[in-house]
Amino acid sequence: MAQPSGKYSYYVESRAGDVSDRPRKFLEAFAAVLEHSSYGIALDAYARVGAKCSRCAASCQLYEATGDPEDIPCLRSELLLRVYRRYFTYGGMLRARLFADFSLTDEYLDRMGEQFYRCTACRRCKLTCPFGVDHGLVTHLARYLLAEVGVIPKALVVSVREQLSGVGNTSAIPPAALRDTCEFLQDELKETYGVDVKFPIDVEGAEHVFFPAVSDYLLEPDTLMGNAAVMHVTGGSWTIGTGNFDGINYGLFYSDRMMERICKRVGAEVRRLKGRKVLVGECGHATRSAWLLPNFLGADAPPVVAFLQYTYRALAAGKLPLKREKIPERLTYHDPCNLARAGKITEEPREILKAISADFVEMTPNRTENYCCGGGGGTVSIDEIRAFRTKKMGKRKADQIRATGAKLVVAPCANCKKQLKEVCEDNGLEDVRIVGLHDLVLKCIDFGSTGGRHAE
Amino acid sequence: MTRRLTALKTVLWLLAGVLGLLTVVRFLRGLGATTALTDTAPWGFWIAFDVMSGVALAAGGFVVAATVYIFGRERYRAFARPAILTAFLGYAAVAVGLLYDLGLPWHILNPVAHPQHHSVLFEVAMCVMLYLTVLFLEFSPVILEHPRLQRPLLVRIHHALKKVTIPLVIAGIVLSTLHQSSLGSLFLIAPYRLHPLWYSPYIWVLFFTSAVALGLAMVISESFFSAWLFGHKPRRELLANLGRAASFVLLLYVALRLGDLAARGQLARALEPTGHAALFWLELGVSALLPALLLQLPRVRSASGGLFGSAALIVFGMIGYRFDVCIVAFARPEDMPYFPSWMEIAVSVGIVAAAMIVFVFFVEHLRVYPPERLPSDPCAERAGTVNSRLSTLDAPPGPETVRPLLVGPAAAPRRYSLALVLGASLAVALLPATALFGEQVQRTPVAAPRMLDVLRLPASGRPAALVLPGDLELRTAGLGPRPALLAASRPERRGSVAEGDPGLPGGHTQGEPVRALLLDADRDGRTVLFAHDAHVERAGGETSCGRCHHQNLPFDRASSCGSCHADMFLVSDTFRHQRHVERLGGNASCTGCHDGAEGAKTRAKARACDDCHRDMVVADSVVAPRAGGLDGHAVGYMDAVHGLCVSCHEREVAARPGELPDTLADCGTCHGREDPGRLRRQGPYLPHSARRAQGLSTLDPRPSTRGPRAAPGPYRVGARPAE
Amino acid sequence: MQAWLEWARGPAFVFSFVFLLLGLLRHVALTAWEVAHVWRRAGDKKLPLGKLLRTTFLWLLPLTRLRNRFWFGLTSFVFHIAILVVPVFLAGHVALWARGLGLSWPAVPNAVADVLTLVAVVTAVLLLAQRVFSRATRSLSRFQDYALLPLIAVPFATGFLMMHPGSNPFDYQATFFVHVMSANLIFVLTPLTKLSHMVLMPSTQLVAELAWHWPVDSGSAVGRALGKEGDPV
Amino acid sequence: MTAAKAILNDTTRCTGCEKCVSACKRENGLAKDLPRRWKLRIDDLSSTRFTTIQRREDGRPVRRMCLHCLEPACVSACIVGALQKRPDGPVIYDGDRCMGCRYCMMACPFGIPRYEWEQPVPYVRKCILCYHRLDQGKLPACVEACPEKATIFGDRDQLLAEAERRIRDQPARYRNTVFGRDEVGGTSVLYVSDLDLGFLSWKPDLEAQALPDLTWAALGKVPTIVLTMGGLMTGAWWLIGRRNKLAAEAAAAKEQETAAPAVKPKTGEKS
Repeated sequence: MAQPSGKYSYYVESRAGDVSDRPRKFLEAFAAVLEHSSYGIALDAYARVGAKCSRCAASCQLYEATGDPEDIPCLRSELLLRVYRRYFTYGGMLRARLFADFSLTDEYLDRMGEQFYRCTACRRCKLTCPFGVDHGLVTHLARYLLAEVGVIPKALVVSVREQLSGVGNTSAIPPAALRDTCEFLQDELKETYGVDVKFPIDVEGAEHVFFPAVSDYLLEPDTLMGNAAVMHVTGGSWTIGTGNFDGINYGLFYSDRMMERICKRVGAEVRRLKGRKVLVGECGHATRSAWLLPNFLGADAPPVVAFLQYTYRALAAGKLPLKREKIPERLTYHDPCNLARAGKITEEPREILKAISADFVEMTPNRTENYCCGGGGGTVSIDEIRAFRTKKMGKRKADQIRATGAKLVVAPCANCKKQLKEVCEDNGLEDVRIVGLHDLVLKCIDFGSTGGRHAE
Repeated sequence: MTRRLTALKTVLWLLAGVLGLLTVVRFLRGLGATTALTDTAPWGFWIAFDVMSGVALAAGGFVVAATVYIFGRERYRAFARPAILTAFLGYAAVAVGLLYDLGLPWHILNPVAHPQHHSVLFEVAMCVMLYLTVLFLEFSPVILEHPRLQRPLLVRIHHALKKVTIPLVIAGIVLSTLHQSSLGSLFLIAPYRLHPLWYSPYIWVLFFTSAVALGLAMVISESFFSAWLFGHKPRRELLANLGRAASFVLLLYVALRLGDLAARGQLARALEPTGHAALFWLELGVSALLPALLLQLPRVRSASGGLFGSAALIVFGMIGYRFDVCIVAFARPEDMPYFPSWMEIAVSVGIVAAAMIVFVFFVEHLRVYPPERLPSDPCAERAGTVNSRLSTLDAPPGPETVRPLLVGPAAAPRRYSLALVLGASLAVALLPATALFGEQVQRTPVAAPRMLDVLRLPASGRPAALVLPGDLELRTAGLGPRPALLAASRPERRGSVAEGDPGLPGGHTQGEPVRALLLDADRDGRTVLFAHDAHVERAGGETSCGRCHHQNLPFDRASSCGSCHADMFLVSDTFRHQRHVERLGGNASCTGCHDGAEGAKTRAKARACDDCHRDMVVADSVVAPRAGGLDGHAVGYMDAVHGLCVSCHEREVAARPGELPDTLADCGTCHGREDPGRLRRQGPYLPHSARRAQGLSTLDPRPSTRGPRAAPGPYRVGARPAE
Repeated sequence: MQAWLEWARGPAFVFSFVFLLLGLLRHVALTAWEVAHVWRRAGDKKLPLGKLLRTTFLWLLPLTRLRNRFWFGLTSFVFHIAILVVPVFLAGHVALWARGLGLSWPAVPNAVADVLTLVAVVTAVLLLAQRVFSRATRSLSRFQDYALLPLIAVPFATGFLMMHPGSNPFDYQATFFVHVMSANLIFVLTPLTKLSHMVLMPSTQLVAELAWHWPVDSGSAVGRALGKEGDPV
Repeated sequence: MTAAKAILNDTTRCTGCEKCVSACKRENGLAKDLPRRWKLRIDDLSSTRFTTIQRREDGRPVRRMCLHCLEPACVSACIVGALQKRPDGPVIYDGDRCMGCRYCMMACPFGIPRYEWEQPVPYVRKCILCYHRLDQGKLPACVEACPEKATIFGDRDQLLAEAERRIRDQPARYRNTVFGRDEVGGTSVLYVSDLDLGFLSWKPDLEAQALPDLTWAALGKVPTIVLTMGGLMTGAWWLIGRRNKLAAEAAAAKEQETAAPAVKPKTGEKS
């Protein structure tokens, strides 16, 4: 049963037994995680060499908005590093003996719980840290450990629970409903464009197994139709599995344990369908979780293709017939952190947009240095902190969009779309429309006389 | 328990760090730089401890093996594995220690290639080598038991080894008997050096008997120690039996030792009030008499403290016995005693520490102790289960009681490597200069200069002179203010500035009091007034300070003057630097002979003697300057004169045989055949330590061989053009 | 004083210097060992090595990253140049190296060294000032962040005084002692504090990347260790 | 084989001119003597000085060098045979065999062998009686250099006779003993002197017994010990093992009578 805990700005499910003795449990979890994962190597380096130069402060949109020193990435990371130093290094142990060093208390954990969910783990600060300290990694780890003592925003845990022990996906869509939706979308496409685009379901041996953010089935049918249309015109071999058709992985936001379980379900579904590749829909964190698949499945994990990459390759290979007329409105592109920060997917969407748009403008800064939408790290689904998300975290983003003058913002990420819509609503940008990339691609595809199917 | 083990291992790694650094130094710099060994003490701590005591301390292996395997005392089987492991590591430590002690350790296998079977050492070496192999084979089944080594070939070897256990054990016992006793036989060849209280033709019997007792004592102490370390209960009743056996062996040893003395008629010597007699009784008491009597008492035997204490007495006493034979009672000159350098001790301790690290490693990974004796699995620490680590969190709940944890794969390496680094750093900091920079020629010991008041005489147009009030003017000439040189210090005048002192030279009635440094580096009474300003000026102004003061040369104990004026203290018979300085006008003359106003005034930069002394080597001179003499110094007085006279004598005798007596060129012809002692002009050079020992302390004015200082008179410089 | 100075220049210096070298070597060795260990266990063996190398190299040239906090970055860069050049290339120190190690190399002119020494002291003060007066850094700083800067300035200041004894109001030997001992202290502290970045810097990017490469089943292993295997979500 | 050669030193003739020392240094290419920690006196025997003039209290010079014993303790002690006694007298040294154990230095009753402590790769150094010169038919360098004929070289028998002749001719000038005739089994360097030469060895009044014999008295027992110990141990093992086995069998039989499961004892096998 959900109840507002009052301690945090978000709702937390408190389970009996976890409430007492939290510091001890936290440290136990810390010990276990250090033993069985690889965070130790980074923590050790960070705990040793942090320069405390505050360069990260200048790159953090949260600190820029609030001006509260507590929001400086380095200081936030120090919350966890201090625990690490105190309990897991010889120097810390010695200092604790010699001086009255700090000890881990409930209040301290509460402070961590609040701070680490203010951070969206966008990892923009890593770029400016002279020592390459990955504050996103620290946030990731801290949330993992906090989750082990029960500090998880309810919104996140509910999603995962739905996925792992509920219907099987975060939006609780039963397979039958999925089939219905797909048929509906097929009809829709037929109706609008007059082409017979298939949504192949449970086709064994398809090259790509499709994992979109499952919310797209409910909220973003255009994106899905765009995806299907691209597959249709390029003749791609793909399928949607009824066993698991959800690319969302909220484990990435609070627990490696959950992430592992979800990723293993993805792996199992691909194996069941004898697919060869994981095709991720337009979603940042789903793509990043998929990229992490080898961590959980080992070296024989299926390769991952993001839909943006697929479409771009098709375009570059000339397999994507486009109409002559381009989209006239001024549009801009928002780089989802999870796709762009490491420099992995930045150029592909731009190339596509240039092909279909008449008035494409860049935000500044962009690509790897783009600001986060403000709802990263899963915070977008925590509705009770909407004011914080849109007014503080999203302020910088709203300014950016305003500066471009674009009326159309392309955000190839389910979370970003939701967050950006709210940001625009709350920051007086009601006339700005947030769309997915494939929504636009769909409009521009030239299905032609052959029904669009490319000569094979 | 785990903490105790961790703490111990940390200390052991620290000691291993010390060992590691000393290893580098030992092999880079040699024995002289690292040990206190001398030609009269060629065997020191390493032989006495690492080899003599090490072998004896490892005697537990063969004693227990005999008890269990030969005499069928199954009850003691639990002691067999640790005892054999201890023995194996002990012998390995002996071998490693030997590598440090041997001058040419890479020749350690030469005894196999070039056996010399008349040498006791050869027998010892062969036995130790073979026994090390036997011990390895005896112990290897414990290794081969390991679950990860269950490969077909290894399993077959394991079975084969099990079959030959008894032959191996018997071979081990025979070899041990041989070399344990032969370690004593090593000293049979030195009847004139080993004190009669220790020297005995049957010393090898004594060594063997004591080794058996020591072996038993080692098993007892080792059991108690590992029980303390790994937190299991020692088997006290069995150990008490071993103690009783040790006591009987010890009584036998005492009887043999005293009986031997009596038989050789040396018993009376033990009762004389000499240091050696006292040492003899102390050693015998601690090593044998006292523990033997104690262990005869059931009350002592049944108490852990009593048993362990008695065993410890035996161990320390028997080590003492080996030290006495090898070092203390072994004759060497009284003025050249031997006391080990800290590095020798640290290397030995480090080797023991390394052996203990290996021991703990084996205990943690193999079934050295029967499993039921270990209440908790020591392997758990490395087993990787977090739960076992979390057991350190056994305190009651609450954040204050959360004890620190160390997890992750790097936790142990992190701790022990820090200890290692710390140990190595400490060791290098304690190294003497010789070990760091190599053995160097002893330099003149230096005392710090003293500041005192002198007078600067005003001078118009010519450089000022520094004067000790009341003393003669120290000559200055030519180039600027000069440091003044005193023939002998005048203690009674130091520090007194008397204005208008009538002793002032040159008609001056007063000088400007200034402070100057009085350098008397080796306190031999010949001092230099150091004019600091002059040096600053000549060396290039303020920034030149670094040239002298920034010779912050670690470990430089010699005169800082000497680092530029490198040859100022060199002893030479004919060339009297001092005399030249005096004759040529004090320090002003430096540049007269040495090149350049700046830079070091070394011999390398000096003019050759015959540059001035043109008549020294005339065209037909009979003086034959020795070309490239062995020591490279100036020709000594004796050589010079001998070169003058003797070469001519020899030449003439050869030229006119029969005309002149054959003995014309003999020393006795000139020096007096009947009193050769007359030839001794002067004692040869003695190092300062020896000089001090003979009452010729360098802090006293050196007995002058020069006579009173001559007034500076005109010095005729041969063909040198007049200036 | 003489004896203390001898001690500081002798055993104390040798200890600190060897501790510095071995301590840094230990960091390098441990990092290499840990990297190898993580790499061996990692489920995902793909590393963007080229990109890591490029990032690392770019960060080793701090001038390329002056964008935010320009003055801070510039001061820091100059400070690093000064404190690296002077101790190694000062003529007096070169003489020391030659004496102690038997190795010699060209020295910078004393005038240049003087300037760099002053630059080191001034930039140290500036860095401290920036740290104190900037709100963000002030709230970030720990004790060592404040303490290390003046500590590093001490040997430079005293060294300058020693090079110019005419303008040194203090006792020469006392200055010398402080000079040597403060340097010794820095040497000892280097492997133990954030100064160890001098050897860890090149590995930080690699380490940050590797930390995302966990062993297969690390999550379930954690669950097992914590006894939470069967727990509901 | 050549006859055993020897050196005879007449200390009454020695003037202490040290020509022998410099000749020795030149001949053997020895380095300069430097004051060292391990030298009491700089003119003591050392790795850079094979022979020296030792001066007694009254300044009387006595030449000190390796005595080249007829039955050398160092040769018998050397584990690898790096030290060898040649039939013609010299005790020579082979650095390639030496392993640096320094047992020779412990064994020498005269304290002659010296070590190169200052070297990282040290060897034992001592007088080798210029055997390379002997092979060329030359005199040892020191003998050749002595201007006083205080040290002469020749067949040992002849030198002994010469020594006795000198003592006989000038009884007031010499003590009535030839040092080295019998000491530790005799030496190849002999002395006639008016001084008591006990200071040349570790202890005055050396006995005539050769030192290697002392060792051999114990070393010769090795085979006996091996056989005795081996036999005793095997016998003990067999006897005790058999006794235990019989006892166990008896016990087993007894137990079988009482219908209890028999356990075979395992003696002499490793657990």
